[in-house]
Amino acid sequence: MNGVHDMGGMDGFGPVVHEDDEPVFHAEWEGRVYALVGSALRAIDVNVDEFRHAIERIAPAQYLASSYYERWLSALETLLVERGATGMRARDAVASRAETPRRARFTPGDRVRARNLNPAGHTRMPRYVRGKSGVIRRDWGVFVFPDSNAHHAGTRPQHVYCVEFAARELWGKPANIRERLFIDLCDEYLEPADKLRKTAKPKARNRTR
Amino acid sequence: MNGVHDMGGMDGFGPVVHEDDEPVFHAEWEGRVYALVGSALRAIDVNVDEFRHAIERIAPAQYLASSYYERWLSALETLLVERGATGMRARDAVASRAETPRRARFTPGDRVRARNLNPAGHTRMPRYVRGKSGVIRRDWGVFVFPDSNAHHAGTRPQHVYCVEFAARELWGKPANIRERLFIDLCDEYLEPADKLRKTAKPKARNRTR
Amino acid sequence: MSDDHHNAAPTGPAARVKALEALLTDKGLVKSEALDRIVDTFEHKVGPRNGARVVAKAWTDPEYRKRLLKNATAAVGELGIAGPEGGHLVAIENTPRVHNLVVCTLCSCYPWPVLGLPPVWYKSFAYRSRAVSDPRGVLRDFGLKLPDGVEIRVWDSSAEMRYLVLPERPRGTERMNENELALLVTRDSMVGVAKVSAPDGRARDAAKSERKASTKKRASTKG
Amino acid sequence: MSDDHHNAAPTGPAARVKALEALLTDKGLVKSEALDRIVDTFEHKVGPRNGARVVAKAWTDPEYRKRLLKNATAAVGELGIAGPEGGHLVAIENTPRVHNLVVCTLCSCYPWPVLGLPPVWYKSFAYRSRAVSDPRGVLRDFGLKLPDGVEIRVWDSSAEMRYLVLPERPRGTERMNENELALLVTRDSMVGVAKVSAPDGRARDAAKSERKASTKKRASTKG
Repeated sequence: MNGVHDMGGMDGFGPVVHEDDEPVFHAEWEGRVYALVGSALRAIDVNVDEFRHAIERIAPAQYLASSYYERWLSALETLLVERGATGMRARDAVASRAETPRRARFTPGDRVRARNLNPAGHTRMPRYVRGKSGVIRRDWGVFVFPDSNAHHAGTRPQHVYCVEFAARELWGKPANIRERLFIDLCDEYLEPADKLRKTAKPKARNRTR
Repeated sequence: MNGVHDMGGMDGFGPVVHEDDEPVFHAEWEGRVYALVGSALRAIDVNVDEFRHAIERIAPAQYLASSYYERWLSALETLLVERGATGMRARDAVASRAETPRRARFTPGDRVRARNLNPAGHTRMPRYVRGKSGVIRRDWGVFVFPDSNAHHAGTRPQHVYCVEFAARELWGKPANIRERLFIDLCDEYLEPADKLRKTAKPKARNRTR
Repeated sequence: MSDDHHNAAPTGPAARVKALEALLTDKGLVKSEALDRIVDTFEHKVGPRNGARVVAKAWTDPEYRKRLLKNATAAVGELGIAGPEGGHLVAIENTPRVHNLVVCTLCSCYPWPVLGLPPVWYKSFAYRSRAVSDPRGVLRDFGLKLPDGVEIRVWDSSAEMRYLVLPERPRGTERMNENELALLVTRDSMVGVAKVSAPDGRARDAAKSERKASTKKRASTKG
Repeated sequence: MSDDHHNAAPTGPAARVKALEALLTDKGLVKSEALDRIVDTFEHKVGPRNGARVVAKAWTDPEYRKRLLKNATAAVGELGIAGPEGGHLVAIENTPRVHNLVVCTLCSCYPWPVLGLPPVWYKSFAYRSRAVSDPRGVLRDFGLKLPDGVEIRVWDSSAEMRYLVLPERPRGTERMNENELALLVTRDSMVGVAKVSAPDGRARDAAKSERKASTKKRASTKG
């Protein structure tokens, strides 16, 4: 989903503020939430992608008004309530079925384009790379596909690659030529960049109305 | 700026809620704010782009937590405080200098691409069209350029066009082919789409590290 | 919106606005009577009834319809309608095959002189965010389900043009005159989130019986 | 963050967490003692000292450095470091010409086993939003101004790989041993928002006296 959590490239959040001698937890409840999440999610069979998506589903205004562990707490409450509706039993373990990994479509050096995907559910491809071209730098091997795994719709195992983007490709010409971005993207997020880009064309007409 | 106000295409805000027999103002202060803004901004020489930008500059969490007229109120307060620093005098009226309009670079039927611009200041080109290709449908004539006018950096008069985008170009393949978007974009926001797209290439290297 | 508790708090918007108005009148930058007039204008004089008159006239006067589609600013001006945010009006016509929907994703631009100030839903984040990416879903939120074959055109009013949807004239209204028709035209239909419905039984009768009276009264409420 | 007032309120996070823990222990889904152990582990056992040991070893043991850059998960495992979010560790090396910076724009993924839990600034919206689009500006927020000629590589850890920056060994530390070096290595330097500094005073004197030697040694730490 194109949520407010997908904040790469956003302006308006002000300078980064550094806290000296910061404690691990700023209140006792933060530690309890941290520990509870890890333990409870395992007990009710919630995978990490599903947990991340529960955080993303927090209403945008609440998301921005909450601290990190407050968001963890809200997400945990949401998942428990949702699971509670099914008696807190684990869901069918679709995710644990052995699925055949897709073969790697790309190898290091390949030019790729991040696809213009806008799924309604969970995804790990941020908006700021979509439609942009880069180069495969590493093949990290096969991983679960977050977009399906978050919804217990199969693990769809596939290769994840480290893809390099020039800052100018992402942010336009004023960007520093000595800045590059590396991001790990699933095979399904990518398409070859060298094939002619097929843009969806409005039919040629003379007037709109 | 890529602010939270630029919300076209975002998910997570829930369904649209319709209020029956809605009053024009929901509280007396809303009407006063509405009237005050129009009157006060004229008095202290704040143009509409500058006012819009003052709304955009509201901190994201506050923006999302505020109602429409609360945002107007905050923006008005901000501008008055900022002007107050200069004794509430109008700024140098750079904007009123007669500037020669740029000639129209496009005509109806031209294929264009919205440039990948990410200005730190005010802009009226939403993120969701940037980098996307469309067709010029109308030339509306010459208007002030919001990106400079908001910052009292000249009016940079230029043509504004109605540009048509296919929903599939904007949102990818699952989008309905019977959906089109029309948006009015300044000449400077656009580039010809038919020239070969020059992507910023990372140098071809074997490894990232 | 429940702003009531705000009004009580000294830091709530009501108090802040009062302080601002006092400051600005004190400095001579605004006049309270001028503010009163503006509020009164938008509460009582400018509103979707203006747009409804325009639509009804376009339905009944083919030449006016042409002028409206060619230059809406001039065409609404013929009816004495003008004002802020009305300098660059554009009328877009719905047909059986094309449905138009207006939004402003970046703020909430709206054609004030013909529709008045925008309703809360138009200014809502839900509408601003999804109207461009999921217009059919948004229309469903309003209870409007369009056939798959209908093309949806979304207008994101990001510059100074302000859009007025000219809805389809509903069937069964062939005998109604301009003033009767204007009563059918809703604000929502002129933004594109609803269609105009023919009046049901009772309303149709009422329309008939009030044909003469209504003409005069509404004419006097012009802006 | 001032969460103190939350703790007092019955609907604040502290109360909600307490209620959740009671519910889940009651249902037998979690055990309070297990939670105690997790909190204790991250408050006292896992933290940036782990990463600092790794960095210091890589600075002083060229073969270890090679293994670390090739397979960081295995290399930190040699030091007994492992755990959640540590299954796919990747070490990225700073050089005089390349500076690396790690962020997670979508949430706040972080290499827990080597750095512990992330600090508030790493989880802040300011960092998550701007690290990718304005890394030099973000580094300036931390007081780090890199020469224009230095390339910045930003790593957005959006998948399961977790990144550890191997900072440059500072000049003037040639005589320090692995344990002394580990004391210099800060958390911030291993995320890439700071450089490692030589210790002041004592170490600077040492640095001066070792000027000749350093030339040679630094050559050996090059990428």
